[in-house]
Amino acid sequence: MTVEPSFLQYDERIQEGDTVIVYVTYGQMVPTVVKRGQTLMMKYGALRHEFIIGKKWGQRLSATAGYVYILRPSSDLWTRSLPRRTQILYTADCAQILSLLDAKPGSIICESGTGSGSLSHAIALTVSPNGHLYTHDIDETRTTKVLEEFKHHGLSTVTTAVVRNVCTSGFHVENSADGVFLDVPAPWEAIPFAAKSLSRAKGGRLVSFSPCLEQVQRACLAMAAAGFVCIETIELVPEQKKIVGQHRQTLEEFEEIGDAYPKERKRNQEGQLVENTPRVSTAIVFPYSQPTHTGYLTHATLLPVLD
Amino acid sequence: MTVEPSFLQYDERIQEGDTVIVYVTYGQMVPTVVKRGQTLMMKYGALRHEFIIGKKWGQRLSATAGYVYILRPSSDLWTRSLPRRTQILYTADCAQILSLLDAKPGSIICESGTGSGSLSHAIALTVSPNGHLYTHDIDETRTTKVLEEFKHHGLSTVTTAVVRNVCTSGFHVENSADGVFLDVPAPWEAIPFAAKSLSRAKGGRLVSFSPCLEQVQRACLAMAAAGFVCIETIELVPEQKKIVGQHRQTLEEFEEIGDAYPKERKRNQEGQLVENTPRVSTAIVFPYSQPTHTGYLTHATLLPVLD
Amino acid sequence: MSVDRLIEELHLQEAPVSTAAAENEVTEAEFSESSDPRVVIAPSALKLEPEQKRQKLEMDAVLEMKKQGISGQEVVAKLVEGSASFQTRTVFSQSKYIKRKSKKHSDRVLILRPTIRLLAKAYYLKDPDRLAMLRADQLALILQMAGVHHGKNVVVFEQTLGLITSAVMERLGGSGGCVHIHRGAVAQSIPCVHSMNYDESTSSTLLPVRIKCLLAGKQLPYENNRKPVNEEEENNDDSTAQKAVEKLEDQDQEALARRNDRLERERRGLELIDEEKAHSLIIGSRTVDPISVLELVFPKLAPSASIVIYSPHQNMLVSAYDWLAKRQTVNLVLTDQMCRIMQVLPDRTHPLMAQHVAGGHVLSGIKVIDQ
Amino acid sequence: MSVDRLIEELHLQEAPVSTAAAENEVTEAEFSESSDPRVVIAPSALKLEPEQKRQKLEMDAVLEMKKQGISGQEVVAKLVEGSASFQTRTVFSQSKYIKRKSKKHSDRVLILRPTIRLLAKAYYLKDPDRLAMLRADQLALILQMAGVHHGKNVVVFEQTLGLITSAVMERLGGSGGCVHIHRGAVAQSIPCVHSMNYDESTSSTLLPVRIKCLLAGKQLPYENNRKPVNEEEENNDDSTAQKAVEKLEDQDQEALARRNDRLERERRGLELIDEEKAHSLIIGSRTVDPISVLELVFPKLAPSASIVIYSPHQNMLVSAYDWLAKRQTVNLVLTDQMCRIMQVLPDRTHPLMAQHVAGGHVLSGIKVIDQ
Repeated sequence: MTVEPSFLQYDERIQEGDTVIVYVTYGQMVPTVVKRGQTLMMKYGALRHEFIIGKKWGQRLSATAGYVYILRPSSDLWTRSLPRRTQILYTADCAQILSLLDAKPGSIICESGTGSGSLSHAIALTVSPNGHLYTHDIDETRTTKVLEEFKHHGLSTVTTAVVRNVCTSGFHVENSADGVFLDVPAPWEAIPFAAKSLSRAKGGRLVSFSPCLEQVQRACLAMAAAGFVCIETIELVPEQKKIVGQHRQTLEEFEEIGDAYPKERKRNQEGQLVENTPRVSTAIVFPYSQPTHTGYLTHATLLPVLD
Repeated sequence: MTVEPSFLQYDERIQEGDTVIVYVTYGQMVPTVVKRGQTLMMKYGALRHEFIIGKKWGQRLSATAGYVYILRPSSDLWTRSLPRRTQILYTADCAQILSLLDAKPGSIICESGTGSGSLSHAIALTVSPNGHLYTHDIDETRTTKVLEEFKHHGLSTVTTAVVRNVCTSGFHVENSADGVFLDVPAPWEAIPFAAKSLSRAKGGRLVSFSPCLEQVQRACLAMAAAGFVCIETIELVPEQKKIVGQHRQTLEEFEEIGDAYPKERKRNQEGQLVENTPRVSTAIVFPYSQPTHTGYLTHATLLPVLD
Repeated sequence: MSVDRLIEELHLQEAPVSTAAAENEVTEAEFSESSDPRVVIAPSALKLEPEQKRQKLEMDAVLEMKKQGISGQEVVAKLVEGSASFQTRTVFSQSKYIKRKSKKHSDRVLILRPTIRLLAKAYYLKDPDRLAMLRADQLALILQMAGVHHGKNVVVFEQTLGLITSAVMERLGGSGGCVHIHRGAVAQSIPCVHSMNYDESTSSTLLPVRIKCLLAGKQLPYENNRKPVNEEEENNDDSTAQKAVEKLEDQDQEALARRNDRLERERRGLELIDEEKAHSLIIGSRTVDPISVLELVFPKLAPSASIVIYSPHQNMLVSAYDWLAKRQTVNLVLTDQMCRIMQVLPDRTHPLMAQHVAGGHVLSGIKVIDQ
Repeated sequence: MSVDRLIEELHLQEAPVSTAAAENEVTEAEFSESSDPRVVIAPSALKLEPEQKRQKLEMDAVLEMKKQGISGQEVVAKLVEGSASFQTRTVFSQSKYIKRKSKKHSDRVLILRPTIRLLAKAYYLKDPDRLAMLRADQLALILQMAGVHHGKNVVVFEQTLGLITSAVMERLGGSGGCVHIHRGAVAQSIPCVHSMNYDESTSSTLLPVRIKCLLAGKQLPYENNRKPVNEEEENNDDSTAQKAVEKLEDQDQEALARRNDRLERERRGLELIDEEKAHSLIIGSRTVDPISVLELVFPKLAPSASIVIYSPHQNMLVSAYDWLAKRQTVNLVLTDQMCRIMQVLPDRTHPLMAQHVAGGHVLSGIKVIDQ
């Protein structure tokens, strides 16, 4: 069975038209749509698309100057590798936003702005196949680009992208959404419109992302004024660690060889190779400099209107 | 040689008049001034002071219903055990404040308010023997109490406690301090006075503690207006961990006995005691609920005036 | 402790208004709303009297008044009268007291549908130990790192009361499979699955597989005793024996149908693993070494599958990292995250002074294969 | 890298105005001051051109203008002219550009006295690895947990470039002792002690003790070679040999005096330990297992002494915890702390988007004795 290219389902083997994530090194992944005749250039040289077609997902492939892995696209990998047109929301925040929106298959979600479509993809994948994402941006190049991506990624049927300033004109749909997400400079202007777009009969959830506390303060007031309840603001600070092989020295060893990490094996006086004290794996904070703030997430509930 | 009771120096053995920290259990420490004829009542029953006198510091003593340790007072132990008259500053913040004030022996430091004297003790011990702490509070009962404590703790010569509202009347000393610390509801009112109290020839440091961001915002503006430079706001969030013995199960073990932690030793089918998989020590976050915010520390430098 | 009770208590926390609060909830509120916001750090030190002692009006009397239909406003008036401490409070504190009591005794209750998010929060606050300290924000991260969505095949081994399994099922939306590896004959201790009341479509994706079968590498028959082990109560004393016999035939039929359904689901689950169709492996471990699960499942994962391992014990994840690094795994990363709630109030904005911080670590990676 | 240079660079960071900045400092500033404050997270992704390429005015030309006494304002005007990107910027961005350049090229430099706090910050930013990732806030905590003040006797084993030793010395204020356990014949690699330029009184409390002596349990004589090992340069080629001989006698006298001073300090340090007069033990470990130090020093600590152990490796502290828990130690606690800088600007208040977070853990406890 051959399926249309889609982030949602795929064959065991890669077909022409599939979007693949080429894993080059840790931190360097390149998304590309596989097309005969094309060649991908990266750190490890050139890789002809012909060689990708028919291979298994996850397989190692030789390029001209090294090897790479061809990975299945996922929401997280897309976020890590997508072409950035704006600052984007990273996986930790995307994950949290999906949860705060109570997003699941069938949910109807409004989002503004579209930006580079990092969160848009996460939402679209989550609400598939019977839900819908309405994403809004003031910049037409962004909505056009994300629609193109959605088409390549098999997400067209669950998405609509609209050029629209939600702060002045509101959302594309009214009285129907289950959740609204805002990442706009003046969320307080969009909040009354967010209330309107949520389903009156079912109620719904609102999540607003803002880097600055002053934005949060005004957003909270606007949410309360628009009738939202259970208003809460949270902040996520992820910390990344790496595993290193650690050598624990005794004072005697330190006196003898200093703090240089000794080789795993060394020669003794007779010239024989002997094992040194084994290394212990341990986690340390790395990289030394890390993101310590992206934004505050303010979330709230709009209660259903009982008739 | 017999010395006067003092946090700064003491004999090897405990004398009458010494302040001791009675360590009962983790988290329960009782400070008391040793006096013949008195008896300390606590969880483990009664302990007559007679028994404390002449003992070594750090020694275990039997009370009527258990035993306790008699510890030497230190700034940290005093903070953990002092009689609380107000909310206090804990060790993590005290340590940071001393550092931000560049406090050392010889420093002249102004503080407001005195509160329960937690930070006051930390400062007094650090600036001894040739520095001085001027501590200010609007509540006379607090300054009286802290002066009494300073006397018992051998810190009278390096401290002065004044009843004074620094927000309206400024500090006890002008043009002489090396550092000023503020923990007042409206720091912006005290900041111009803080600038006056600092030494013009040497310049100095200012540290302000505020729980709320709005206070920080106004304090930063006031500091800039008063001529302070290098204004920075930081926040410390300590996390406490405990070490537990962890049993790593295989799936087979889990299938057999469930997730209950097995005993360290069990009987085999012949009734012999056999060692179970050894436990591994590991650190987990504990207690589950912890302080996640005390206050923001805003610090700044006043440059010397060159004549 | 029943899940209903948990959900109920949860509502009280999230609800701006409620009537059903236990009295101790009031005392807690007073700590966190103290005029000095730093008070909450060490409440024990303040030795505040519990509200009960300071309130002359008995809880029973309040409930009686409500039964009689007396309005919330009147109840509050009575409470103010009965409060020993009210007169000693400042005007500001008095107004806060009235406001709080008005909220508490007004006549509305907010009923929220159970959601994974609320369930996660409720269990985390009530029983973090049995949940392996899995916080709602970390659960969200796990789902996203594992790429769970409609149609995916996900293998789950968890010791988190069914929370991870339930969250995966919701995200599958009736298509794909959630292989739930469990001990004993029947999946036990998964209240988070049951309390979501999933419809048939969503429930159809739950594929429980016995550890035994996974260890044996094939599906095993049930043992010979008629009833599946652990499922029914072992209530066989004489007085009820007679009744039991009467119901035996009906039960036989039902039990047989249930068993067949279980066997069919298990067959599908094992097949999904064996045919290398599992796109994700999620391990949420408390006592079981993740490597013990990896050894059985990792070799059979589909290439490009995501592996996500959660544990409150970092050293377990360090070992798992070493294990995975020696195999074909890319994008290996160990993360931890702080989640802090902000108090946003005019002129009093700051992070909460104290909150539950227990949590764990998340290790994730992607399985690859050679040329 | 010289300490002076570090201190200088530090000034640039703390200084609101400066002239001596390297050009790359500008580019960094542009990342963190980008109009979208989230940009800083992944600057590489934005592929901003370095400032140099967009600026036609050469760095040399700028420095030349300054030599000629051209005012900062004029320099900025020239920079605006030379900027390729200036015209493409928004008005807001243009004004920011001018403001930044004005600050950078104005004619004041802020010179700060070295303090332990600034030194800690400078080394942490420049060489966190060699400092065992010890952050200034954690150094402050260590001093407070160890109860360092005037008159105390403190034993220090550290792998933090002398930072802990230097901080302890400052707090002793010339009374008490700071026993510094070091490898080799002479305390090496302690730039943080030297760069504070302590007066004689403060310097008198530094009591370096060789690991060898601690291991031997007694003071050892220096080895037979005339010069202490490692101290003087081994510059003995022929051309300088003659001069060397001439200076030999003077050097002999000096070296002998220095060696005698070292031996006397070491004797005092060892005596202080042997007579159980050490009130605190601080271990700041990078590669050495703290237990190896505890085994030698813990038994000889004065009862009621504080033990504080810092390490970037939590598992080392877990082992040390187990070791101490089996001995007579109370109040054992393992802590970690986050230190975050806030950006406080009108309508733009938030924690810094990125900062150095590497750090370690602190284990502390108090030694007690039986009846």
